[in-house]
Amino acid sequence: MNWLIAIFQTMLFVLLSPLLAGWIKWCKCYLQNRKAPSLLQPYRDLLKLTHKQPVVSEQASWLFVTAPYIIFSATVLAASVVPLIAVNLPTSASADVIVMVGFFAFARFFLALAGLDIGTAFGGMGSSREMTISSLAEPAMLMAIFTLTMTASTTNLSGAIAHVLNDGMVLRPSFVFALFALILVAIAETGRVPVDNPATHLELTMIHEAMILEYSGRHLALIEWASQLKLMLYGVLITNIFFPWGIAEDFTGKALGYGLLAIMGKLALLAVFLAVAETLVAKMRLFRVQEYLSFAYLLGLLGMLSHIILEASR
Amino acid sequence: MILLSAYCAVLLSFASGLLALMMNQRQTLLSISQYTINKLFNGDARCLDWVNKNLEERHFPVFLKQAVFVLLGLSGVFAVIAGLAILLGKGVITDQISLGLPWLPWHVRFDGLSGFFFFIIGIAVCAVSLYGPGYVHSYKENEHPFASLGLFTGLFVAGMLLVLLADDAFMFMIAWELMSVASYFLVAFQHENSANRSASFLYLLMAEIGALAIILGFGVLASFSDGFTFDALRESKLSETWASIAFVLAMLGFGMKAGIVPVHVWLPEAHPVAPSHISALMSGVMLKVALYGLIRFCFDLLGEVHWQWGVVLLILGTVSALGGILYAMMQPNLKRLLAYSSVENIGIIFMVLGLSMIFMANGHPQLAALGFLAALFHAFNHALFKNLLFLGAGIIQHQTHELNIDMMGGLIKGMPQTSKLFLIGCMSISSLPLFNGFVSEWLAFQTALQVDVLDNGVLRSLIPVAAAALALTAALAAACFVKVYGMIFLGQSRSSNAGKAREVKDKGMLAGPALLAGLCFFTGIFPGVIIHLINNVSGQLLGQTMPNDSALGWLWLAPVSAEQASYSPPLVLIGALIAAGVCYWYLRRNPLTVMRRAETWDCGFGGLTPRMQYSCSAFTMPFRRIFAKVWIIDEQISKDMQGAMNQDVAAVHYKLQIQDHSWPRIYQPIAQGVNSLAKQVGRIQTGNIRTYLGYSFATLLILLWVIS
Amino acid sequence: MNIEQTDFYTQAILSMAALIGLMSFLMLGQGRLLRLIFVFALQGFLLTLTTALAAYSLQNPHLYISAVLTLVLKVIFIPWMLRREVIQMNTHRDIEALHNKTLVMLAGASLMVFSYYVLHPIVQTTSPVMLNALAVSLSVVLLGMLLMISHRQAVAHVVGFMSIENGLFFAAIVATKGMPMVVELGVAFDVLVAAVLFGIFFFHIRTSIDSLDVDLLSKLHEVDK
Amino acid sequence: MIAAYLVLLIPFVGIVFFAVSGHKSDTGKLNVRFNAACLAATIWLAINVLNQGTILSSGKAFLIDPFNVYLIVLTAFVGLTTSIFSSPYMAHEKELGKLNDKRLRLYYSMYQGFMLAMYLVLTTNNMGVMWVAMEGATLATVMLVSLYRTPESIEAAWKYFILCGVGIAQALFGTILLYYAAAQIGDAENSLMWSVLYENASKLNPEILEIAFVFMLIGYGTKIGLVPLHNWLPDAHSEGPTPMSAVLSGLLLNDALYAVVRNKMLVDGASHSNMAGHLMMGFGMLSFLVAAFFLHRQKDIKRLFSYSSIEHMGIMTFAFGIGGPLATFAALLHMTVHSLTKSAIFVTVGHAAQVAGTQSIDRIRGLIRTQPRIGWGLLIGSIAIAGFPPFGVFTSEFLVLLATMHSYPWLTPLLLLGIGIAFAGLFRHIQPMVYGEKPEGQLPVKANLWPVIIHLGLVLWLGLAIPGFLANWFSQATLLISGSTPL
Repeated sequence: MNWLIAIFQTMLFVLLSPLLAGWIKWCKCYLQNRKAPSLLQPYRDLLKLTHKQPVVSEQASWLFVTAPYIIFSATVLAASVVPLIAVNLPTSASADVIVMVGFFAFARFFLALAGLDIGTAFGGMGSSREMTISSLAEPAMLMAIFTLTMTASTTNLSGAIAHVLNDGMVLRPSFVFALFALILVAIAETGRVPVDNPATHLELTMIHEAMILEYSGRHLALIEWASQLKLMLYGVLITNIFFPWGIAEDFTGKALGYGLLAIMGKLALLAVFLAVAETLVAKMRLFRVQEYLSFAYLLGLLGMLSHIILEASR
Repeated sequence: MILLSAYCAVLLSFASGLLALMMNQRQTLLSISQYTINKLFNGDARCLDWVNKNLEERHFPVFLKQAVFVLLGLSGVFAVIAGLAILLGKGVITDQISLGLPWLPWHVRFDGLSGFFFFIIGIAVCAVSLYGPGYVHSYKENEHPFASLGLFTGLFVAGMLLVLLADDAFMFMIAWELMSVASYFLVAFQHENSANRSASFLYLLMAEIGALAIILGFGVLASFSDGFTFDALRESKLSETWASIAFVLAMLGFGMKAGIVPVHVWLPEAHPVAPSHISALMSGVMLKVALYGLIRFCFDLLGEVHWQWGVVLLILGTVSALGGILYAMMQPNLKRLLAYSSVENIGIIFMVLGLSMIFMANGHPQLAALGFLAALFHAFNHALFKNLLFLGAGIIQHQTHELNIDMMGGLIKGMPQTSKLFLIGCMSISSLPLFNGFVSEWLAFQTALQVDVLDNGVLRSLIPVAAAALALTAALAAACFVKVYGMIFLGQSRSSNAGKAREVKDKGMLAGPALLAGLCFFTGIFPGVIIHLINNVSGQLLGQTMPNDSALGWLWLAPVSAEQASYSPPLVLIGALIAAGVCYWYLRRNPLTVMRRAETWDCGFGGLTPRMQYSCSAFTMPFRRIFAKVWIIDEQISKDMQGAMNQDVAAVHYKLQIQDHSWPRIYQPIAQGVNSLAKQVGRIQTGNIRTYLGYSFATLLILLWVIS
Repeated sequence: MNIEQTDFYTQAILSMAALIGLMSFLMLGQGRLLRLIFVFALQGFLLTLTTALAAYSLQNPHLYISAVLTLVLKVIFIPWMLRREVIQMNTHRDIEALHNKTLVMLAGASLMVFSYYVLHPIVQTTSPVMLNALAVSLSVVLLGMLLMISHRQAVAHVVGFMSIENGLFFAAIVATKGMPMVVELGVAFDVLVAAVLFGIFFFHIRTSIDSLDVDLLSKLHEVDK
Repeated sequence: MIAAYLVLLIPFVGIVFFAVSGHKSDTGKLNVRFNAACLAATIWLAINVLNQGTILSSGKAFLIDPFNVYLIVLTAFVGLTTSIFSSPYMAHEKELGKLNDKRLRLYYSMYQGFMLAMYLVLTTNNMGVMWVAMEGATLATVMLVSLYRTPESIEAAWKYFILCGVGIAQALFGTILLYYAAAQIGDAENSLMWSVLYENASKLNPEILEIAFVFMLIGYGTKIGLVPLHNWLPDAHSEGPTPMSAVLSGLLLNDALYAVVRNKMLVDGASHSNMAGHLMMGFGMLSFLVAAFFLHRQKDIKRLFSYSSIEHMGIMTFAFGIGGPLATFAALLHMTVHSLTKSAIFVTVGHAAQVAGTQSIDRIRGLIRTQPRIGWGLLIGSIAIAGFPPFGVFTSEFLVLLATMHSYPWLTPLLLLGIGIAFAGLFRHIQPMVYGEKPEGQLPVKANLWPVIIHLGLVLWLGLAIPGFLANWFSQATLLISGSTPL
């Protein structure tokens, strides 16, 4: 039964992620005085892509063709770890937050390799930048997460969220820092403005798009879907860790339903914030990203230190 | 019985070395074997035929090489058997061999720690001996005689195994130096290249200084005890100062061998120039022997550890890990890159060992055992994947005659098997989930996150920072190996050699790496097997095992408790297979959407050439800008001008040289200092006999004055 | 203890010691090779006298043999050989310019004091006469070395070398009433062989550098030029 | 006891025989036979000592105890193997026209003369005779150093002669003082007998003995090659014929050290200030360090190894100076392994110089490719002398380090530094010579490398396990010198 709920939750994650992407796009359009596409537009795009015949470069090897599947399943696995509507699910015991970061690394590894496989300048450029940013983002993210896990004394996400829930409303300075750090990292990792712009194909600024330039058809669909999933994943991570209220603690239908509603509401709100931020902020130069990320790292570190000094001092 | 197989492992490796010496003694071998067959088998015709056939002029070299590697492989098998047996039996076996000093025979002790390293060496040696015959085949006998290669390989392996068996300082040092000297000759094997000569010189010099430091470390212990046996050394009662001096000496000595920054410089010089299977052994296994020495010295002989030592290890480990991977990233030479990456991995191991020490000294033996576990597991993993990568590099070099990453590309098409094996190596070393590298790194993080139990505020804030550095290291490693794999195997070939490269013919050359790759994957999925083995080691050495919470069953890995953290690689694997399987099935069911091949999009400019691809230095350019202070970067761009008024650019030349800071900061001043001191000292010998008489005269007067 | 309280033998020995010491000083300041050799021969002769005196007063017949050996070797053979060499090389008219002659002489004088100072601890176990004799012989040894250091001519080096031997010999006779016979014979044999070898070397050095100036023998060195 | 006389008689006959018969084509082989006979006699002597313990001849003229018996055998052994090497080597030199029959006659005769002097130094019980023999060794070899009659060799020989002569004269003064001290307590006739002196050491006047020791140390120290008295050594080694360098390095230096240690035993018996030990430590350390620096600057291959000899003599002197049982044992072992290794190296060096036609390090290249046996011999010999196990030099250096750590821990950094610098200095020259491509015009020479193989084999054996009887001698000698056995 628990396993079924876990699988159901993962499916839900996968299915809802295009909707979140659509919602963000909708909000942005609204903010920028443009006519917004339908909320379901991302679903349509994905469906369309799966029906198209994929065209693959002559230069491509098996790795290029396999990579989308690997990327997608790694992201799905990461999603299975994160509590969406309920905590204490069995999947979260099979992998903790460090493993989740590992899944992201796995997906990124293959994405970067796929970018290099064709042998174009764009692919290499994208891979190089992606690996640079992610290797700077990873310590910042772990720093933020460690603050959380040390407070909860577990690296199990589900356990950590349950811990925060049980503590009730406690104002922890460390969490404030960690929250901001995680938001900054999430923006960098999911390729949003100001680090990357998912909507542009201007060669000098591309990161994510540069790597997947050669993909088409179902391969592109998988990769797009995976990145939407990743975006949602970070959103859930942020909201559920720092504002876990509403999430189901037992597996009754009612609790689960409330959990779903709560998370949708929280995500919708977060998406609005994201859209506002993306509208207000301009994209940075590539070589200012390290300042941005080291700021995130600094926040994470401050969080950690305030946890050690202010909250758990002996 | 266990000890016998350990001895067998040592003797077989010796025997393989000695057999290699028979390379030029075909006639002798022939007559000996004919004689023995006539005596023992009454001249059995089939035996004779077989011998005659194999010892024929034509077959002999191949036959002998195979025989040598078979012996070496057997030695590896015996080492694995002995190691496993002692680990599962949880015993300690001691023995004495009547060699050595008159009052100090060689003491032998085989316990869990030695057994575990025996196991590591055994696996590596097995893989290498599968790989070896094919690899050495390409050496020309008159320039690179197999006799010396085989002899020193055998001695090298025997030396490493003997280090693990030693139970007194004297035997330990003999075995230790045997290992160093034998590997020195292997580094110098292709001595017509000046790189080999200077690398081997540097290597031997640092090995010598390191060994002296270790001897002095033992000396400190021996000064406070009666004897050089480890039993006696364990009993020595040291003051804290002397214990710390001993620790620093051991740290210096073993750290030099292990390649800790800043005494790592020999490593990136020596490993690339040795034959690849030797680099694999040196990088994969010999560094582990240094680690063994440090563990034996600190945890076993010194007895009580101090948390300050742990901090030293932690800091040095962090610096090495970060430095190693950052330097690795900038190397265009594949084997050099791998060597620097070894520095990184050793750094990680040292970090975790440091954590273990800190926990140990603060009275948390369980967490110490956890750190110890992570360290040993990472050592094991590193032995597997670094071996695999070096063997892969050897295959690449063998097929393309090239080690410069910038000259490769597209090998995935010509060398499908190698590319897959190498990919597994890259994934393991980048610590991606499902592979073994991830498990040890995960354990390392878990250890670091237990910092809350400590009382010391400095440690509590220092350790998480180190953990974040570990995260950075892991991410950089991933970037580095994306570069490696992408530049070598993917894209289009950047040189004609790479374009022409085909898969190796020799099955053994693939079998060796395949064995290692299989083990990487297997231990990534079922880490419990190895953890069980290491638990026995830490049980013996630290008196504490990791409380592997078996409540969740064998599928889970829960180092501290199931509530705190757990990881189940088999379930993850199943999940991944399901997810990938579902979408694969779903997306490919429509026959209309069969993949179509087309030209790569070239932005409409026409004609993509391999030179348009990102190169190695281009890939790492962002890192170079961000971490600019880490290296000494010499970047030169010059333009050839032509045309009227010399205003058109005809060609652009780009030169990039990246150097390690430790050279100009530490080593060059030392070398200059020695030279100039030598020059000053040389001035006393003027050549004039009257001056010399003056010396004697003055000495006499001074001495007479002194004594009266 | 004053000298008037001692017996005649001791008085004689002390006078000899003084004279031998004086000879060493004379050699040290000598720039002309032939005179140097002459003074050396004189020192040898004094040594012979001392030996004979000791042999006579100590009733020790084997010292007579030593005396004869000394006479033959150091008074006749070696000076003759050296003289022949100097004349052959045509250096008997040369005066070696000594740098800081005064300084060398002062150094020689302080060496004498130093010898007394060094050997002073021995005084508890022995008579002052012995001490004096030993001190003189030590200073002869040291002055011989100083002679070699301050002179550049190979001939002067040989003289210095041999005068060191004289000092040793004097110590052996005065302080210990002669070494065992086998040792004395051995030493004499060594001196003889050494003297012959010196002769051979003069020849070789002359053929190789056309001079006997040892400062020219400085090809083998470790200095960056 | 007959064996001891025989040991002295055979080389004496050798001197006369070679001097009278002159050089013939088989003289080299005859020389080998003389030395082989001598070795046989020394082994007989050693067996006697093994059975009876210390032997003192009837007139107390000769004393064979565990301290010198192994040195005697070692001397005979190195003498033999070097003569095996020298036979084809000198023949080759004659072919090159560097030498003629007359000089070879001198060479072979003086070879035996040198051996005689060495045996006499070791066997005699009389400190005076020891001095005579030591001086005799100088006289025997001085003409051999200038055997080639080049200006350099004459210069080297002259320096050797004068410096060692003046030096050894100091030793005679020391001997006289010793005699003087001894004569005050006993009968004059036996006063120079070491065995008598040793028995009565505690009665000797310590002040006189200390002064005497200073003279002895300076005197014999000149022959050991202690810095700053060492200046003759590299010159003599580099300019003489290589077999001579081998025996000088392998034997003469050892025997001079032996003489110093014999005297140190007396001083230690008389005085308790350990002044002798401290002086030896000081000189040893200084020689060791200075020689290590000198190694870096060498351009001549034989000079290189002569500095290495100084360095090792420094270590031994230092170890004897420390004086504990461990250090003494180490020093005794080091004497053995160093002379075996160093003479083996000089054999290969000689051949290497013949292969390249020069002694200049810059022009000796690619030996392994040119003549693998010589190249490997030189390389492995250098590895052994640099103190790498499993060669015996390592064992002794290991023990020295531990003993220093035990007694004078603050000196260990200096030792560490010195060994490191010396190693670098040696190998920066060795590596280019043995490695690399075969240079143009370098041809293999006829060489007998069995001496090298046997020597290095023995050193390897000593590094792995010290045979019982030798260990026993070492322990007894240690007991004799330091007052207790190691552990």
